Amino acid sequence: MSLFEVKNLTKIYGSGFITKTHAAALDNFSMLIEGQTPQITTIAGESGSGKTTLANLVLGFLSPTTGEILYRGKNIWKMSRSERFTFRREVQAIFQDPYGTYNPFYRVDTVFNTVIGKFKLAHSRAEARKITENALEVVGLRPNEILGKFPHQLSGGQRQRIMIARAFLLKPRLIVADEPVSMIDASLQGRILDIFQQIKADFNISFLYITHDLSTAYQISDDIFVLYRGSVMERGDIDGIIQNPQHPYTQLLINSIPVPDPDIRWEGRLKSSTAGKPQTISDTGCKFASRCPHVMPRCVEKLPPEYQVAQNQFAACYLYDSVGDGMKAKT
Amino acid sequence: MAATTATSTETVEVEPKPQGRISGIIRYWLGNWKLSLGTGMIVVLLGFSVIGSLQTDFKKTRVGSSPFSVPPSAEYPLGTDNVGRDMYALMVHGIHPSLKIGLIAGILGTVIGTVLGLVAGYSGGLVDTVISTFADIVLTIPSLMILVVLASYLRSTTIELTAIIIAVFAWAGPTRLIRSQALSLRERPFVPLAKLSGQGDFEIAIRQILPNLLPYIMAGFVGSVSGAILASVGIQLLGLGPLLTPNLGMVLNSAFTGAALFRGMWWWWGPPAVALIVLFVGLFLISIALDEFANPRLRGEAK
Amino acid sequence: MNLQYLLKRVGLFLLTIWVASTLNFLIPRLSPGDPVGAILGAMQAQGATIANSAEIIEAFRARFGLDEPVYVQYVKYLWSLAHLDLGYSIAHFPSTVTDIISNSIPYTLGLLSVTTVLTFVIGIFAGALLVWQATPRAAKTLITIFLMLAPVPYYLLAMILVFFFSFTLGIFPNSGITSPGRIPGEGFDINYFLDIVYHSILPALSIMIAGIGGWVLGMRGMMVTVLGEDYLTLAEAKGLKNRRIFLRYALRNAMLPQFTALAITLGYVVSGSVIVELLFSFPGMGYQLFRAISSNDFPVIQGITFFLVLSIATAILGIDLIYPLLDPRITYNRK
Amino acid sequence: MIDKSQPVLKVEDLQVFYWSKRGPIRAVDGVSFTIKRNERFGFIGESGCGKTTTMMAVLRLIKPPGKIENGRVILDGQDVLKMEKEELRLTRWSKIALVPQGAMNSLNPIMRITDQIEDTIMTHDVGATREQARARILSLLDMVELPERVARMYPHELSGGMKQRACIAMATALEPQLIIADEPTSALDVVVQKAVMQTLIGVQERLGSSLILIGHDMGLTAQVLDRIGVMYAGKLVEVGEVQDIYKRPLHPYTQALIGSLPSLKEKKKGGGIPGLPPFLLNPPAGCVFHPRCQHAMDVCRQKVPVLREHRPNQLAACHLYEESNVPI
Repeated sequence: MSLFEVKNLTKIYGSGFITKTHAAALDNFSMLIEGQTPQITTIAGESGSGKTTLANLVLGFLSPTTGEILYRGKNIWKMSRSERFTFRREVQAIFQDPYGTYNPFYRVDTVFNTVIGKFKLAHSRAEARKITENALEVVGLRPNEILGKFPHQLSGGQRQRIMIARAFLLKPRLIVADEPVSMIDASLQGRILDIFQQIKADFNISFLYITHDLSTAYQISDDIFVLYRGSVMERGDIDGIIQNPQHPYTQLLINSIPVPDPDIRWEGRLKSSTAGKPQTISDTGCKFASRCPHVMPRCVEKLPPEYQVAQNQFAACYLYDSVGDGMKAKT
Repeated sequence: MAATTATSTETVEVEPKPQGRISGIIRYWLGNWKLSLGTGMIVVLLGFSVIGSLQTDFKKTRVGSSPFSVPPSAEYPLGTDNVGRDMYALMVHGIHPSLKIGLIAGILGTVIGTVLGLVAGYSGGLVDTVISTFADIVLTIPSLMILVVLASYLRSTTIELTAIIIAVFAWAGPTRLIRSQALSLRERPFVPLAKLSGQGDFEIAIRQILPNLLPYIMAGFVGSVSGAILASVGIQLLGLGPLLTPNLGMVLNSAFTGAALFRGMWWWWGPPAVALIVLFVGLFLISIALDEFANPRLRGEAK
Repeated sequence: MNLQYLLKRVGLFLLTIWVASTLNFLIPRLSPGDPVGAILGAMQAQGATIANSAEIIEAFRARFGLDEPVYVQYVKYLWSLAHLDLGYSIAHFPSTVTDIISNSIPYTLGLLSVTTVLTFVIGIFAGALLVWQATPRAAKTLITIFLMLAPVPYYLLAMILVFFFSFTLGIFPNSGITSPGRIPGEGFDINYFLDIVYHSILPALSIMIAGIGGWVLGMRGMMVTVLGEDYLTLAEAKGLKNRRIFLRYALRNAMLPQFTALAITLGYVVSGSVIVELLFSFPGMGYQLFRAISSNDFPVIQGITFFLVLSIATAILGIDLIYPLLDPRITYNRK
Repeated sequence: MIDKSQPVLKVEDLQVFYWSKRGPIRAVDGVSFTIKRNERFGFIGESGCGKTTTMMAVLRLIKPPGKIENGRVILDGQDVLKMEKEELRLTRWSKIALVPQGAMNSLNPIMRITDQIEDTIMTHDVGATREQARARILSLLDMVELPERVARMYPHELSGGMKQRACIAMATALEPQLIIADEPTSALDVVVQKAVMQTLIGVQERLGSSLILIGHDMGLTAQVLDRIGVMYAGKLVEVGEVQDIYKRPLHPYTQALIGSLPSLKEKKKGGGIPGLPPFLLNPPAGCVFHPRCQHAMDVCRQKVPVLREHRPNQLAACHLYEESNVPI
C-alpha cells in the first residue's frame, strides 16, 4: 500500500452570492508518494498556482471540492478517530514564516510540550525533556541555548530549525514543507535544506517541498510538479525537468531565473505581459495558452492531456502530440 | 523601507534576556506613569471611601440627620445638603456603591463580550454574522435611551439591578473589539501549527487565541467599568436608577434638583464631581496605558 | 456603487430600527398585567393628577388593541410606527407625541449638528497634529490637555462651565434658549437668532470640550500607524512639502477609519446631550424627555427614544453610504 | 551644471546608530563608497546588515530612534547631510530618487497614480503646467510599458508588477542623476521580476543616470550590476567589479556567500555559513566577521581591518591580505 496518494483533487473556492465567477484554485491534481524509500517531491509554482491550496488540502485544513486524499490507503476525510490520530501524527508540516508559527505568549518549549502531551510521546517530564533535547540536537541546535526562550529572542534560522525539530519529534512519515526557506537569509538556507536531506535519509521521512524557488528545489528534491493556475504543466524527474524543460511554461520559468553568474546574463527582453488587460483564462483549454509563444488554435479549445516526453517526464502540451506518440516527441 | 529597518535591528537581537512573566508585568506597571498614576488615583479614591465609611456612621447619610445647608466646618468637613445629610458621610458611603455598579456591569459586559467575540471571531461564517450584526445593532441604539425606558418602568431599583440593566448594553463594545482581534489572530500561522499538534478548535480558542487577547480584554474591561459608571450617573441625573442607596449619581442628582449651583452651595455639587473626575481620569489613564501595551506602535510616539 | 455593500447597510439600518421598536414594544409588557393599567397605576402611586383619564384609557385601548392577541397588537404597533404615529401624550392629552417631538427637534438638531461637526473636525486635526513631528511644542501641550479631558463626562463639564461662566463671571446665561420675554420679530429676526446662539454657547461648549479628546485619542492611534507606512517615507523622499504630506498622505488616510467611529459616536453624542439639555433647560428633545420622565408620560418617553434611534440610524446609514466615496478601496475591493 | 568628471555620489565614513535603552546599535558603522556616472552599483548582504539603512541615510530619511552619527554624503558636489531643509527637499527626487521595496505599500492607497506622479512634478516647480505634467506622466507610463488607463487607477487596482512599474515611472519623473532601488522586485514572481528589472535597467540607461540596487538575491545582482559592495554587520567588507566578486572574491564572507548559493547547474552539499551574525549592540572586537571566519587569526580579534584595494579595482577589509600578515 502506498503511503500517500492524491487522486483527481479539485478545489474551487467560495460561491459568490452575487458574483458567480469561480476559478479552480487546484484543478484535477493527482500524485503518489510510495513511501518505501523516502523521497522529496517538489510542488513548484508562482503565486496563484495553487501550491498553498494543495498544502492545506494535504494537511486536511481544507476539504476538497472533488477528488480524494488517501493516507495509507484511507481517505483522510473518512477516517476513524484512531486513524485520524495516526494521520495527524505522521503527516507534519513546516511553514513559511518562522516567527508567526510561534504563539508569542509562550516560550518555545511549549511547542514541544504540546505535541508530547497530545500524542503521549513521553511518560515523564524527564523523558519529555530528553526527547526534546534529542530532537534539537538532530537539527544542530544546542538545547540549553534554546529552551526557556521566547521566540523573539531567537534568530530566524534558529526558529525554523526548532520547527523542524518539532516535526521530527513526532517521527512522521511525511513532512509538508511550505516555502520553508523563503524568509530565511541566503547564507542559512543551505543549512536548513541540508537538515531536510539528512533526516530524510536517516529517519525515512518523505517531504512535500512546496516552493516558488526552483534552485533550492533542484538542490534537494527527487521529483517535481510544475503548477500553473491550479494545473500541472509538467511533472517528473527533477534533473530532467530543470536541465531539459519541455513545457513552454517551465521553459519560461527557468529562463527567467537569474543565474548568479555574471557571465551568463539574461538573453532577450521580456515584454511586460501583465501590462495589458487582465488575462482572460480560457476555461476549456490550456491555462497557459494566453501567454504561450507556441500557442495553437486547439490549445484554447481543449485541455491538453499529459504526454510522456522522457523516461520520467510528462508535459501537458500539444507540442508533443505532433507524432501522435508522445514518447517520440522527446528532444 | 521603514519596516525593514525595524526588523533588521530586531533580527540582530539574539542576546538572551530571560525574565519571569509576573515580575515583568509588575515592572511594566511601575515603569509606566499612566498605569501607576491611574491605578494610584483609583486606589486613593477607594481607600478614602472604605476607610471613611468604617469610621463614619451610615445614619448621617439620612435626611434630617444634620442641620440643613451648612457650609464645610470642623463638625461637617464637607458641609451638609439642603435636607440635612452630612456630605462627608454621603461621599464615603457613596463612592464604593458607584464603583460597584461599574464593576458588576464591567465584569458582566466583558465576560459576555469576550465569549461572544471569541466565538464570532474564531468560528466565522454564519455565527459571526449573527453575533456581529447583533452587536452592531446594540451599538447603534444609544444605550442610555433604552436604559431610560427600562428604568422608568422599573422606577425604584437597587445598585445591583441598575448594574445588570447597564450590562445588557455593555457587552457590544467588547464583543466587537475581541472579535476583530480574534479574527486576525485566527489567521496567524500558529493556529495551523496547533491543529497539526492535535489541538481541537475549542482548545485552540482557549489556549492559543485567548492568552493573546488578554491586554485587549483588560483594556476593554476598564473601558466598560468607566462606561457603566458614566451611564449610571447619567440615568440618575434624569431622576431614575437607585436613589435610595447613597452613591455619586444620587448625590449629584440631588445637588442638581436642589439647585446647588444656583444657591452657591459648591460643597454640595463639588465633591461628587471631583470624585467622578478622579475616577474617570484614573480609569482612562489605565485604559490608554493598556491600549498602548496591546498596540506597541502607540508606545513610541507617546512623547 | 457596489450592490452588496448597499444591501448590507440598508439591511442593518432596517434591522436596527426593528430591534429598537420591538424593545420599545416589549419593555412595557414585561411589567405584570395590562400596560395601560400599569402606567396609570404608577402615575397614581406617585400622586400625579390625571385629567381626562377615561378618555386616555379609551384612546390607549384603541391604539394598543389590548383585547386582541399579542401578535396582533405587535403588528398594529409596527404599522402605526411606520406611519410615524407615536400615540398621545398622557400629561398633555390630546397632544400627540409627534407634535411634542416636532416642536423640540429643531433645537436638538441645531445644537447637535453644529457641535458634532465642529468637534469632529477639531478633534481630527488636533489628533493628527499631536503625533506630527513638526507641530510646535505649545500646540502639543494644549492638545494633550484636551486629551486628558476626554474621560470627563459632558454633564460634569457643563456644571463646571455654568459655575464659572454663568454664576461666577456672569458672561453667559445658565439656562433657556432665549432671554426672558423675548419674542421673534417679523420674518427672520437676526437678533432673535443671535440670542438663541448666545444661549447655546455653553451647552455647545460642554459637548465639544468633552468630545474633542475622544477624537484626539482615536486619531492619534491611526496617525501613528499611518506615519509608519511606507508611502509616507516615499512621500518624504519625493521632496513633497511638509504641509502636503500632512494633509494628503497622513491625515487623509488616518481619518478614514474615524468616519466609522463617527457613526457610532453619534449615538453617544445624542444620549450625552440629553443631560446637557436638561442641565441648561435647553428646550430640545432631551429636555422633553426629562419632563416626560418626571410626569410619567410613557408614550412620550418611548416616542422620543424611538425617534432618536431612528435619526441616529439614519445618520449612520448616511455615513456608511458616503464612505466608499472617501475610500476608493471599499467599492472595488469586495468581489 | 552636471560635472561629468565628478562621481555622482561619494559617501565617507557614514555611521548610523539606533539608540536602544542599552546603548547604540551600530547599524551602519564607517561605510565609505563612491558611485560613478552611469554605473549600476549594488549592495548585497543578509537582512540586518545595514544596506537599507545606508541608503536611507543617503536620502536623510533615518527616523528616531535611528540617528546619523557621522559621515559625509556628497551628492553632485554638495553634502546632503549639511543641507538646509528646503534645499534638501528640492534635492530629493530631482537629483536622487527612490524605487521602494514592496511597491505594495509605497503608494498612497487613496490617490490615483497620475496624482501621485503629478505631485512630484508640481512640487519641484520645474516650470511645467498641469497639462504638461499630465502629458509627461503618460509618456513616463509608456516608457515603463504601462497602458494609459493606469494613470486614472488607484494602487489597489494594479497587480504587483504594475505597481512596481508605476513606482519606476514615478522615480524617473524628474530625470534624477541617481536612482536607488531597494529590493524592487523581491515581492514579485520570477517571470514578472525579470520583466520589471529589465524595464528598470532600460529606463536607467535611457536617462543616463546611475543606479544603486539593494538586493539579497545574488542571482539578480549578478545579472544586472557593474559593481558590487558586500555588507556585513554594518560594515562594507568588499567592493569590486561584479566579475571579480563572483569569480574571485577576496573576503572570506563573500567567498562563503557566493559558495553557498543554490544553482540550477550543480548540486552542492553543505551550504551556508556556520554561526549567526553578531549582535550590533556590542559587536565583536576587531573584525566583525572573525567569530564565523575559518581563516581567523589573532590579529582579527584585535584590529579592525581597513577597506583597501588589494587587487586592481577590488577592495576588501580583511587582514589576510595585509602585507604584515603573510597570506596563505
